[in-house]
Amino acid sequence: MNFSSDIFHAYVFPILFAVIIVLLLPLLAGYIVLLERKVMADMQARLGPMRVGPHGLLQPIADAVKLLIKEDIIPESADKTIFWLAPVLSVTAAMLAYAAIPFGPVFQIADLNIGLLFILGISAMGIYGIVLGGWASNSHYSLLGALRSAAQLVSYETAGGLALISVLLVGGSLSMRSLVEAQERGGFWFIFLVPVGFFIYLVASIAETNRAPFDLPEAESELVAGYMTEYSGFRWALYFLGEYANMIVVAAIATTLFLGGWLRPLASFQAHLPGTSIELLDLVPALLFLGVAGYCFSLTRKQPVKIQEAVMALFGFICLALAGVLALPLIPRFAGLMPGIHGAFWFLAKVVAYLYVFLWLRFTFPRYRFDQLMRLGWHFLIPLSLVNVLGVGVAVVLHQQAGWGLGAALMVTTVATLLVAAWLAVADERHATAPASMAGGE
Amino acid sequence: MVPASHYFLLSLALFIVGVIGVLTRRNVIIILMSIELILNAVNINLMAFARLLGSVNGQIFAIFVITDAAAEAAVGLGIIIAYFRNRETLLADEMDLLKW
Amino acid sequence: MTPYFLDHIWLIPLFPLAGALVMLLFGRRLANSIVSVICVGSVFVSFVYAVGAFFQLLEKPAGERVFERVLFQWVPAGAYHTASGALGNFVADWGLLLDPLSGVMILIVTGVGFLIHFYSIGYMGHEGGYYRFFGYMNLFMFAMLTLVLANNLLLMFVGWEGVGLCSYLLIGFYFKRKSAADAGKKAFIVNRIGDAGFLLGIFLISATLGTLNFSQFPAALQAGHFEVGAPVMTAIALLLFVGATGKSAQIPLYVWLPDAMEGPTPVSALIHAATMVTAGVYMVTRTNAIYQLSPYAMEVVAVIGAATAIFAATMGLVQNDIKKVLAYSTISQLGYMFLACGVGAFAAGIFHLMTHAFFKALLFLGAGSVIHAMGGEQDMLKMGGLSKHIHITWATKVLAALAIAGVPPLAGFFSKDDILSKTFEHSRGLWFIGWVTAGLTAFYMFRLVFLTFHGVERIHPDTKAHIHESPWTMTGPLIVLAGLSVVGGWIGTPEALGGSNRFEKFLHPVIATRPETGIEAAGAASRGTEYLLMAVSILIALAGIWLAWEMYLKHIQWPHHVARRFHGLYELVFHKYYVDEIYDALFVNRTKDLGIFLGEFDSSVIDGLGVDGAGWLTRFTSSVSIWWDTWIVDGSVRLGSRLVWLFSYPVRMVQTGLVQSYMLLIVVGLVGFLGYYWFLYHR
Amino acid sequence: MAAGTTLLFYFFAALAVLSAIFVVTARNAVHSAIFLITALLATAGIYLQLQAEFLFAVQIILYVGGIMVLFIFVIMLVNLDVAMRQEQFNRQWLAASLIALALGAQLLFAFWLVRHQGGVLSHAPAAAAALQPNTELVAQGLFRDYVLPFEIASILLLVAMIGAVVMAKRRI
Repeated sequence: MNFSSDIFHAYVFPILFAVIIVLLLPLLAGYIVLLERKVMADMQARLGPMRVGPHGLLQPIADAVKLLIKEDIIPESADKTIFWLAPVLSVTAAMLAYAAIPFGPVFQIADLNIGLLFILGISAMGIYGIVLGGWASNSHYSLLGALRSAAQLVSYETAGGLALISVLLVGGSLSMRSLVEAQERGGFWFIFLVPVGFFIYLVASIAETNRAPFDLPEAESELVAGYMTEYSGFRWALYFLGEYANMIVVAAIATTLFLGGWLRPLASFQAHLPGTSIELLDLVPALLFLGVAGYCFSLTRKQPVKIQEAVMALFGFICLALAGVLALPLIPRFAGLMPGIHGAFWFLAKVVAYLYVFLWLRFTFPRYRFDQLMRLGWHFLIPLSLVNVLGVGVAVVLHQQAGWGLGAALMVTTVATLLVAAWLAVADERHATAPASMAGGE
Repeated sequence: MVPASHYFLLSLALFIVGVIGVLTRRNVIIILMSIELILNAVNINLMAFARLLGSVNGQIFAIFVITDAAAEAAVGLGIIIAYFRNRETLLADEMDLLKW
Repeated sequence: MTPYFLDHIWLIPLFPLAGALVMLLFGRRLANSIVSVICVGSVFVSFVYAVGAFFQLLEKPAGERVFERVLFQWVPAGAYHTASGALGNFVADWGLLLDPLSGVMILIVTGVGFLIHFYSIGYMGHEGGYYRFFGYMNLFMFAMLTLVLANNLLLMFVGWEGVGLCSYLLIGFYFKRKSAADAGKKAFIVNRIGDAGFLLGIFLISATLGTLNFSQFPAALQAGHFEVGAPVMTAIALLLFVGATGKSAQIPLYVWLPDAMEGPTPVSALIHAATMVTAGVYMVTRTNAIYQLSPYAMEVVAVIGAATAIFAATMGLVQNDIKKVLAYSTISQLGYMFLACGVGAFAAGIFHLMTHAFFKALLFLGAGSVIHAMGGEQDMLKMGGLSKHIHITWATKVLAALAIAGVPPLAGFFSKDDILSKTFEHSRGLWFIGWVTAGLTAFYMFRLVFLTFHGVERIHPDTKAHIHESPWTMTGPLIVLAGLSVVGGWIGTPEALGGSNRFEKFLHPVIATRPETGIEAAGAASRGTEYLLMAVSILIALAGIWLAWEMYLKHIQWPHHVARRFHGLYELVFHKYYVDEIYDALFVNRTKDLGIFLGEFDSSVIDGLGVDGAGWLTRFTSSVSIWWDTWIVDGSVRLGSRLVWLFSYPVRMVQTGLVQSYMLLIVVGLVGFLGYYWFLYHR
Repeated sequence: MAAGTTLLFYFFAALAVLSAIFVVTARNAVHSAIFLITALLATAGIYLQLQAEFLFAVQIILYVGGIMVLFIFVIMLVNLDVAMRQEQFNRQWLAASLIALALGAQLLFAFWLVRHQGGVLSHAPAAAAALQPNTELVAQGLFRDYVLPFEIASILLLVAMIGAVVMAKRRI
């Protein structure tokens, strides 16, 4: 940690922000669930939750209340302490990770100079939540699910970590902030420089968060609910929270490392509003929320019940307020707030987009078999990521020693890596008939 | 400021505890874990010296120690699995085949 | 440029050898027909070559009718000093010598041999071991031809032994029959005795003359200046004659021949009548140059020959086995031949050899045909009246009997008369013996004929059922031989009967009687005595025939009267003068006793004292060393191990095999060292 | 602030030692594994407090995230409810602990001596900035001065991996 003399910056602000995050996270998770259900319904041509609140906008709160007031069952033969400890562990691990995530240039608890490693390590501890929970509940379903997820996480962490390393090679730092700044300086988001790395990390992150199509640890058809079988009520909610928090974390990492963090898209695009010094693109956030607010108001009238109308209107006003907040920096007097507010906006936008990809994949792909999963991890992703790291390293060397343009060198190596990827895929197909060699815990 | 010797006392304590664990426990897995404890004690020592002398070498050696620990854990656990598959036991004092 | 057949004379013995090799190597897989074609064919081819060679020899002028061909050097030269001090050069070539003598012999051997082979096709047709029989026969032909054609004594000895071997093999052809096997052994052993003498003779010759080549004998004798009656010559002659007696069944070594009748009849015909047994006569004739130098040896030869002749004849009188009779007659006829040689009438001996080969082969083959007809029956007392059934056999048999009895103008008459006249010149006593023998011969021959073919049938009914004439393969040779026994003698008709004794003249270059031996003098006798002798011999022959007629056709009970009257004598003769028993008592059993004694000595002294003693000694010493090993060596070792065990006790306690205890020891050691260090530090 | 770090150290130290003792004494292997994790985390905190951020991260990622997962994995694979009912300490436990304590006493004595004679322990610690920027320094040391040991260590890891696979696999 770099020690700052300023007491506020050293203690007060981070603690405050941390409290905010801890408080907001459950809500966020709840609404992500709602989003998920809505998207699913949309993709499956239905409406999804519509009852609780207008368009089910209050559904998450209802769910939370239901979970909190449910009876909390502990199996007789369970290992009480660990049974109690496990969900807390997973949530703690997930939340700790937020300490190093930069929600914009301002909103960051601590800019560790090993931030990325810190996040990786902390999120790696999430495994214990799952494994110990599965073991402690002393049930076969749980144990198998736990072992599965442990194996899955361990194997995909490798691939994901290597993918991140390929980015670090380009970025040349471990601190999240300086990585974003590197992208700013370079003018290119790393997704364009290391696309292979991004792809690998996408797959790996899906697997790490036990999301479909890699949600084997909680494959209903095989293991009821996996490691969460014996859990109910509040503990289950904690697991749930931890899972979604993890999703946000990986999304945030992806955003920071590949998608340019808080940077505005087309940062180099300069088009001023006539007569002012306001760039057109900076208007986009405010206008977006204005639009949403208008949509809400337009829907208000259609609501069947008064209370519904009220809630709808409330949401409209919230959006309006947000639009105001986002528009605030446009006023020259408050231009100083611009990076913080807009950075946060763009960051969250990117996170949500990434999460949308998660949902999209979930509803698109069927579930993998376990040996298929392991084969994909060990026979395809890990070798590919190794080759990718090698290629990026070569490119960097070419850039620094031979004076190539970084983009050009990376393009060459990326093409080479893609060729290797194709070869790997073919080889894996040929190998597919053989039984999976790394069958994990079974 | 923490006096340097306290780090060493800490590492000494961990070391002794680990040694006791290695010497007294019957469960092989716990013996392995105690060995990990010992290694950590060593690492703390290295760190402390690195801090004391302001040289990073200690940390590098700590990295090597961790590498060694990883290798040892992998092989040791592999041996334990193989042994358990054959003998259905994990008790160290039932593994006396070293005699022959 | 030598004529073809002379040039290829070496092929004559080679054809039968090839046949023999084929038979003995893969005869087992060959069909009988192929076997007969190969073997008989090979003999026939060599017969053709023999005839060719003989006539090409005749084309030469009488002076140099000698053809010698050396195929290769067999035993390389070795120089040594003869007894007379001359430098001898010992060489034994594989060389063939063709002169009138061997020419006649190869004609007889191959001709008669071919006929008998041909006959065997029919006779042996139903026997097992067909290929074996013919293989041995061909081997015999090879050996015999080698013997006859050899140009030196050593090669001759090879053939000599070869025919002995074949005779042994063929006598024991039915080796499942113990009597046959014993007979074979007997023949072999007895022949060994003779061969020992022969071998010694050969040594003595090479030591004396320094050569073994017949063609070099005269020269060597000239060089040696041996006067008549030189003792060394006598010794040589007698030794060679021992060999001859063995091979040609003369007293005292004749005992094997009667037993040799155990072999198949063709064998008896070929080996024990026509060819092999006459090898002795041939050998004596071949070495006549030496004999002529020792009148004493000649005397011995003559006496033994005469004695054998009459002796065997008397034994032949009372035999009932048809082949035994023929065997004894063979012995007595051989006696005749030796008598001739002994009195210096070598040519007469060879002449009789030839005629005898004809009619004796015929007799045997006829007997074989009879036996064939009777289904294996050989006892004449169980025959009789066969003339009605097997005419050809009967006719040829009668002819042969007349021939051997010496009735003119058949072959036997001329040769026997020739011998008798020569003997008469030499000594009256020997002539008388020969004369009586002639009568006996006629008597027992016709006794055989009458008992077999005439008179009342004493045939067992069920054998009578299948009496039949033999196939043409057997009768054919009979007829041919009959013709030969009729005309065979005419080539030797004496001057007295208007002939010119061409045979003797033909053989003369080989048998060069030397003036100083005084044998030449006996050559010419006055015509008067010759006619007288002829008449007398014809007379006694007819008398013998008449007596047989009287005794065995008219008054059948006479023989029994005679036997009862002269009982002791009859018994004596019937048991062949107990010669076999005497030999057994004198030699065989003594030999057995010696063997037993030696066995006793071996088991008691050598085994008992030597081997067992050594064993006991070894056991004793080993037991001592065992004691030492167990109590001292092992004891010390065990003591050492006990000590180690004792002292290692604490260490063993430490070695538990438990990792943790080892680790504990390590820590203990660490503590100890540190403590020691602090201890040092404080001082 | 210095007080804070000091406090942190003693907190972490106490945590580490206590959980280490629990690791050794716990009856259930899973529990001792969890305590070991705690101890490792506390150690990691001490690393952090010793200006070794990289090692802190490595400790967490490798030890906590890797090795310990392996341990727990194995513990779950081999069922231990049997082992839990068995005697946990072997026959030599008393002697062993005494000997170990003796060793500890001797080492304490050694420390005391070294300090007493003003050995390295009594020096003032180097400047805090000496180890910054930590990651870069470590990287330079690792890839420049100690590149050969580094490669050897990688070989060691490879060998260990192969060996583990070969041993744990039912049929190769």
